[in-house]
Amino acid sequence: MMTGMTSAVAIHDLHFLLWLAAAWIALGFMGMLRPHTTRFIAHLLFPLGAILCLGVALLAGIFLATGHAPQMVILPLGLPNLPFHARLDTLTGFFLLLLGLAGAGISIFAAGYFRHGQGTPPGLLCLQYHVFLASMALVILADDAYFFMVAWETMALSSYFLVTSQHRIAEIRRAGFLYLLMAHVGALCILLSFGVLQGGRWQFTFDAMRGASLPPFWASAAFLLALLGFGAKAGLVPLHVWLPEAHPAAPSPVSAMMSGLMLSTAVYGMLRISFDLLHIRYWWWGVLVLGVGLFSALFGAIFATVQTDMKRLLAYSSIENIGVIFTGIGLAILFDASHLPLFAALALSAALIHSLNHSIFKSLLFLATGSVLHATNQRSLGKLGGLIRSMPWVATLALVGTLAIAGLPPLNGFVSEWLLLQSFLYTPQIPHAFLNMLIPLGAAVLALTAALAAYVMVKFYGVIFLGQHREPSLVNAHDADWLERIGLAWLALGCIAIGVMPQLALRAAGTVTGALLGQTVNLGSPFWWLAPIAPKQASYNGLLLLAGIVAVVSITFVVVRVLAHGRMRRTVPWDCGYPWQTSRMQDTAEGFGQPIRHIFGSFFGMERELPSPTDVAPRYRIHIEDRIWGVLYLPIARGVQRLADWVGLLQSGRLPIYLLYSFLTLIALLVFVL
Amino acid sequence: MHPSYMVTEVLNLLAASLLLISFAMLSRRRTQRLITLFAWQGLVLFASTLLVAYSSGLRELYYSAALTLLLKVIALPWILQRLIHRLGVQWDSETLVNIPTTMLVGLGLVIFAFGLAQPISRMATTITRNTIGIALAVIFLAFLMMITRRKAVTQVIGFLAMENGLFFAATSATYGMPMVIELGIALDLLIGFFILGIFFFQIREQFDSLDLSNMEALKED
Amino acid sequence: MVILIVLGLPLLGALLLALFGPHRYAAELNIGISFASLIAVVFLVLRVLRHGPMLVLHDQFFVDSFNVFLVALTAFVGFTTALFSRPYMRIEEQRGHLNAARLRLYHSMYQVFMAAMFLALLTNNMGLLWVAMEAATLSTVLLVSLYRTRASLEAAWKYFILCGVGIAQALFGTILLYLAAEHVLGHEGMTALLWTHLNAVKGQLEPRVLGLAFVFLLVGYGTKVGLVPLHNWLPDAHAEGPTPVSAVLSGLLLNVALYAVIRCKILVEGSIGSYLPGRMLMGFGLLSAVLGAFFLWRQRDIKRLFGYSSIEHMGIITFAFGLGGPIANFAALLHMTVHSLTKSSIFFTAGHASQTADTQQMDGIRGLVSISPTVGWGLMLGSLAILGMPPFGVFASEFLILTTAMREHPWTTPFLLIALGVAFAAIFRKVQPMVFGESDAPPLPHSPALVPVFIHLAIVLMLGVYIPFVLAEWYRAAALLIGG
Amino acid sequence: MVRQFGEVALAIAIAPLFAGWIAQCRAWLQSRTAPPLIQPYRMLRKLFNKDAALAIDASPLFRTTPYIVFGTMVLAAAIIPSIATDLPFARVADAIALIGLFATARVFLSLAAMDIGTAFGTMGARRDMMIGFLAEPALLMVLFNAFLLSGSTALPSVVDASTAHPFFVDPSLIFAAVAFVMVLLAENARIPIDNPATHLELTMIHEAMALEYSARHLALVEWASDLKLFNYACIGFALFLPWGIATHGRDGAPELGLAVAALLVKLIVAGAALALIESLSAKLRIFRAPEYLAMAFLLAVLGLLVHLLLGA
Repeated sequence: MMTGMTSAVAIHDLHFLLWLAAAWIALGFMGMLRPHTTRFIAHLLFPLGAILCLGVALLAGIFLATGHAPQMVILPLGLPNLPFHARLDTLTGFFLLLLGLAGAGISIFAAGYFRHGQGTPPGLLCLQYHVFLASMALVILADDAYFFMVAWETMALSSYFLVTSQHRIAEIRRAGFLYLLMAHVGALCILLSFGVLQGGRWQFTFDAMRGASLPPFWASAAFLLALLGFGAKAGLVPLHVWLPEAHPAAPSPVSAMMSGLMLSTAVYGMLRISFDLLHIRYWWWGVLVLGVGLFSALFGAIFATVQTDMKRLLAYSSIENIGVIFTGIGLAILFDASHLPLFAALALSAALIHSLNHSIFKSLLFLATGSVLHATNQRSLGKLGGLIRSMPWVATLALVGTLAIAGLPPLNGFVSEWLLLQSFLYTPQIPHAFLNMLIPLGAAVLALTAALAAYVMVKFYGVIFLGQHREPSLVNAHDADWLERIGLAWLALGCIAIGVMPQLALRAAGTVTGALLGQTVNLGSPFWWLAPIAPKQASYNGLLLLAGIVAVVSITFVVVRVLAHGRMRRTVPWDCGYPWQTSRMQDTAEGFGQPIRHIFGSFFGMERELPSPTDVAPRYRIHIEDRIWGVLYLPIARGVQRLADWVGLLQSGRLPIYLLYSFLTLIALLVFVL
Repeated sequence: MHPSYMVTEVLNLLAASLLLISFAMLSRRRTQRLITLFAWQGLVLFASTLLVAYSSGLRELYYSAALTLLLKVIALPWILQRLIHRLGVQWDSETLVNIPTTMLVGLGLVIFAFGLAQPISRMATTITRNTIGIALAVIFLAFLMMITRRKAVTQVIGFLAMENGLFFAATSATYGMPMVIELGIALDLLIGFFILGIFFFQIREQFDSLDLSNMEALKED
Repeated sequence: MVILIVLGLPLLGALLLALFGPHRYAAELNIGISFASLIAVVFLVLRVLRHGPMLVLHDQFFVDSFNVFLVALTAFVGFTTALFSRPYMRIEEQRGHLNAARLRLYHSMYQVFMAAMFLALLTNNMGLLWVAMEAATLSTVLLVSLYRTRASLEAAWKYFILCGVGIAQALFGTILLYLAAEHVLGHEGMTALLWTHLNAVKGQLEPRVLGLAFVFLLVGYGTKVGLVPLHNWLPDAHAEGPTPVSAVLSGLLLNVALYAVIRCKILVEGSIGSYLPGRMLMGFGLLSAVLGAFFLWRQRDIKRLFGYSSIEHMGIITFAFGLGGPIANFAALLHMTVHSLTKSSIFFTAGHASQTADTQQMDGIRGLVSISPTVGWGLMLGSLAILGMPPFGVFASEFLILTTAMREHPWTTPFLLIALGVAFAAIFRKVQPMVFGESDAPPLPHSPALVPVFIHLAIVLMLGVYIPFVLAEWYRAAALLIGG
Repeated sequence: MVRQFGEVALAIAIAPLFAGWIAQCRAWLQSRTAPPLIQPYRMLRKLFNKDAALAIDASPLFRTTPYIVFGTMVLAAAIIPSIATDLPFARVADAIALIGLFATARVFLSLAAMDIGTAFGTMGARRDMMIGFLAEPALLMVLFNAFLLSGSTALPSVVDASTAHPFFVDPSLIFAAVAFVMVLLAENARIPIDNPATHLELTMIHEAMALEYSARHLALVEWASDLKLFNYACIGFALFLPWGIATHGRDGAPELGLAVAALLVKLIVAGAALALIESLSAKLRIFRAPEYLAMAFLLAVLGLLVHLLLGA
């Protein structure tokens, strides 16, 4: 009876979710009805889209909270022998929740943002935007390879058009090209991975793949192909090169969606294949993913510190966070392969919660940069500064995101990193002589990354919002409008909520780990406490921590006011008594990155131009570039070029030669059949 | 049966001469000569077809023989003559890649062709079983000729020679294709030839020469 | 009867157009005739739907699940191309690239070509098939050389010689086939070349001979399919002919040539009962796909670019047929359909694009969306579709082909991967700057007829997410017929 | 609860004293006349009475930061089991979360330092952040070590575990302890990384950040840094010298008294030791800091490996 109820409800969940996705697409086409009337689109369609996001989040949340029994639907679409299958299980639910929560904020913000539409007409933008949303939802809901691939590539395509919405700028076109190329090659890898997974039984539904048990070689092949494909989408080093180009190029809400949501669909795909579709996991997969993840994390963090464009900085920080997530996945695979399900569940929960967090705070920060961009038309950190005074709303809300992404308690970023470090603590129990000594160092790398992230964020926030205006024009920068504020506030609220009530996120993740690994961590007993293994081992309580800080701070304030006084006068800054304070004397973005360049110099391909002491007009220029280009991509490009030149020789333009070709072909074939 | 034996002998003789003519064409430099040789080839083809028709008593084959006579012995050579006079290229000769090697290659091709023809002639019921190999050889040699030529006209002659080989194969190996097909083929051939004729003039007015070495602009540079 | 109408209409049209060629409404007449034959074909298809496959006129003509949809496709693309060519040729005439006489030649030859296509598809007689292919060659040669420029003449000449020689090989192959056939079917009448009869007795045909025959047929018709290394005529012909001709070359002629090859494959494979023909097709297909992709990399001329892309796709289709089996064949048939639709629509947009910029050099074409958005988006979407981007139908077939290859011959997948990847990079890096960015070119004198483009793309899009039952059934039946 | 508040009060009270004691020892070692022990208190009182001078365009962030920093430090003091392990608040954050808490304080202070937009403020901020991200891995390795010994990162459990069998010293702990001391020096702006007494512009780190603060704000910042030092010391005690801390169950009034006494003794010894180290070593150039902290990290890892080899 009860189960019947829940399953019935859940079936409706899935139907509703599909309808919501369809509704998004419908909204998009409504945008095409009046493609140039901004108010109609901005004040009607986008808010509606946001409401749909909330609906998705709500349904997913209900599903996770109540019935966990997976539900399936077969759509009347697709190939004749392979109709579209859709499925709603806990993994799906979790990522839909993520999609809905972050998407709502972004859509509301976008409603405020796209009013100033340039480049692509807003109607078209609206279409692409909502198709993008819908395709992401469908990627997560898809339950057969074909449907998945269609949704996956539609996602890439729509986002590509969004990225190039300002196609008159050459760099943006270049970025878009690189992005779509990488996306397509990655997609082909995923396709081949599915081709392996169906194990020669010509069944492309995920159910059939779950059933198939592949020989080790093919299982590994499938896994590696999937890692390539999803890694390219997620931006794992060395497949990351498109990311810092494409994310900044897009309009800010789109950057937010790409960084916050699209990357997590890659995480979803990785989890789906490696934990659900593959029947077995080998320990070296875990080591591989772990290594790649850690390297990406460190790489992203280090490169983020030296960026001078605020959106590029955030893009590199996305690489870092993705690295952290994949580190968690790697650990989970490793633990699972060495039959330590509890710790696997811990690591997996960490990865899941971190992707949830990342989707929230990264969207928040990208949106904030969007507001800054509108207010100032500046993306370069060297021309910003002191905006906390002219745009207090954005500054305050961005501060929350900054602290969260810097992994500071009591906000959400800290929770996932804490969980991940906790799971690292148990690596010595892995029964491999070298691994259990090497992997703890991974924890150190992770800590280094986290601290670097804090460094990056201090730079980000400090250079944009604090200090003096670096340009006189910044004085009349206006604050974000109310729609944008709502979006930002929603996401900031998310950061705080997950930070102080992490056990809720842990419960959501628990349903996933329960389904994938048959094991959940200790979901908070006592309820308000986060004690994944046991309270005795390690515990954390964000709520009490926040309460404590607030209490102590307010008490201190009161005491100070009572015992001492609140007298205060405004003066010029002291700064060791230097008389002339100009805004150019404060640290620039380059300057702030200088210690990192000094310490990790070997990472960068650096060219700089230092003023000599005798320069009358000294100027300092530095150009940082990614070594991977030179090492990996340029050789490939050159190779293709050379091959193309050789092939070109075939078309020599001389008829006798052509005749010779066909003659030789004829002879060769005749010999062949003889 | 004696007469059929006779016929076979004669037919083989004709086939051999066909092959000989092909070799001759391979080595000729002058367009003029080539046309004459082509006409001879047509004549031999006519003769053989007639012979096969006689021996097999199929009416269709008489038609196709007539067709051959009209088309390959009279019409085409004549038109070609007119053309090269009009174009004024009858005397121009071309430098081939040295003839001995071409000949050797041709020889190899002939052997190869015979080898290929073995299974076919083993199953062929007609009295003209062995000739298919020769037909194949003629085709190969014509192909080789086209490859070695640098002039539009000569290339076309090579093309026509190839058609001859095909015709010979059709008649000798299979007592000819069904009539409709034969007509269709002949028609295509004629039309195609006219088109080529038009092309010669257009090419010459565009490139003021029929030398193929001018027509190497379209390529991957 | 319907079949005769289908075959007769275009010939009649050719005659009419040849007579009243320079008439003002020649283009409209052309459209009308194409439309009429489309209607006729629709009736034909309806009959097949009602009564199933049919053999008529002493079995000389037949319609089965394999050629029915190709006929429909041919009629449809022929009609849309006629629609497109009206404004296009008008503009060409205004620009002085053509005069009235040439236009007459163009229109009548267009109809001749259509007739040849229909004949090649509908005939049951391998000999007539050959005749039709030759006729198609001749008519297209005239069409390619329409502009009478040096380049177009050179292209036409190469096309003529290469395909002529090729088709000669095919004839020899046909003769061998006949030889083997009459051995079994006897010589009386013309049954010995009827495909259905051959197919019935293919088990008894002498394998060695059929093996040889297949080689000649493959080289012959393969030349027209544009398989590397027999492809050299294709890019020149596509680039130098008028755009509608490029469209029908890529959209129809290649398909029909491949159709001929496959008909032969069915017989031969049935006779020698080995995978030899399949292996040959796979080899050619793979070679064409990979080399075609690399050819794409260095193109400057837009129509040449997409010509090479046709080579690549024909390679993929041939490879799929080579793989054999119901699914690969299904995929190949689907790919034939979507490729001809997409490619022709691309040529439509490319033609107008080069007219707007007044050059075929891609460096000269810029910012199409800012001049005429429809052309720009048409080109962009078309290219993305041809590059196998979902939800367009090309992806559906590539999905099936890749996964089948993964199962049957895993070693081939890296090559396919390289081919697709390189092709994507090569085409897209050229298309993007043409479509996006700024431009200061003036708009076209005649409003381009882009309805066809979007109809084609809409169909391709539909085939990506939903294949109508009837079509699926045809594909299935044809796939079984092809077997392998 | 009482125990909790008692401990916090004690920490707040004697943190400046500890700082003062170290200063005094240093003075003796450098044979200067030492300031009186209560000097820090005097300074705090004076600062609290002064009028705050605030830069013109200082944002609210700048003004709230001192309170937040002070608050986090007090909270940390409440969490660290300095005299007793059975504290209601101690479970709120384990050692890793403590590092996070310190990081929060650091980030806020750096942001505040950048708020005014002076040359020295930003310089100090970035240097402090640099020290921070170099120190954290080492510190984490130390905690990892402790975790391997006690199977927990919650300090109370660590203490309980290690006091269960008295006077037991794992060889790995020696490495860990050295590493910890090095980190402590770096984190609390002591020589050889920073000099708490300097105002020589180009060498200062912590002072540079506090440069724009005055009066009560400055007082809070200073007091917070004293608390930080005290907290680190207490973490050190909890990890390496847990003896005397009133453990779970055995924490009546006498044990607590004993614990306080033990704490004081430890502080005195530790202060003297720190002073000694500081006086013996010279201040490093800022870009030698990475090498120094890398050394600390190395030692911590060595401890880990030693444990994995010899231990469990």
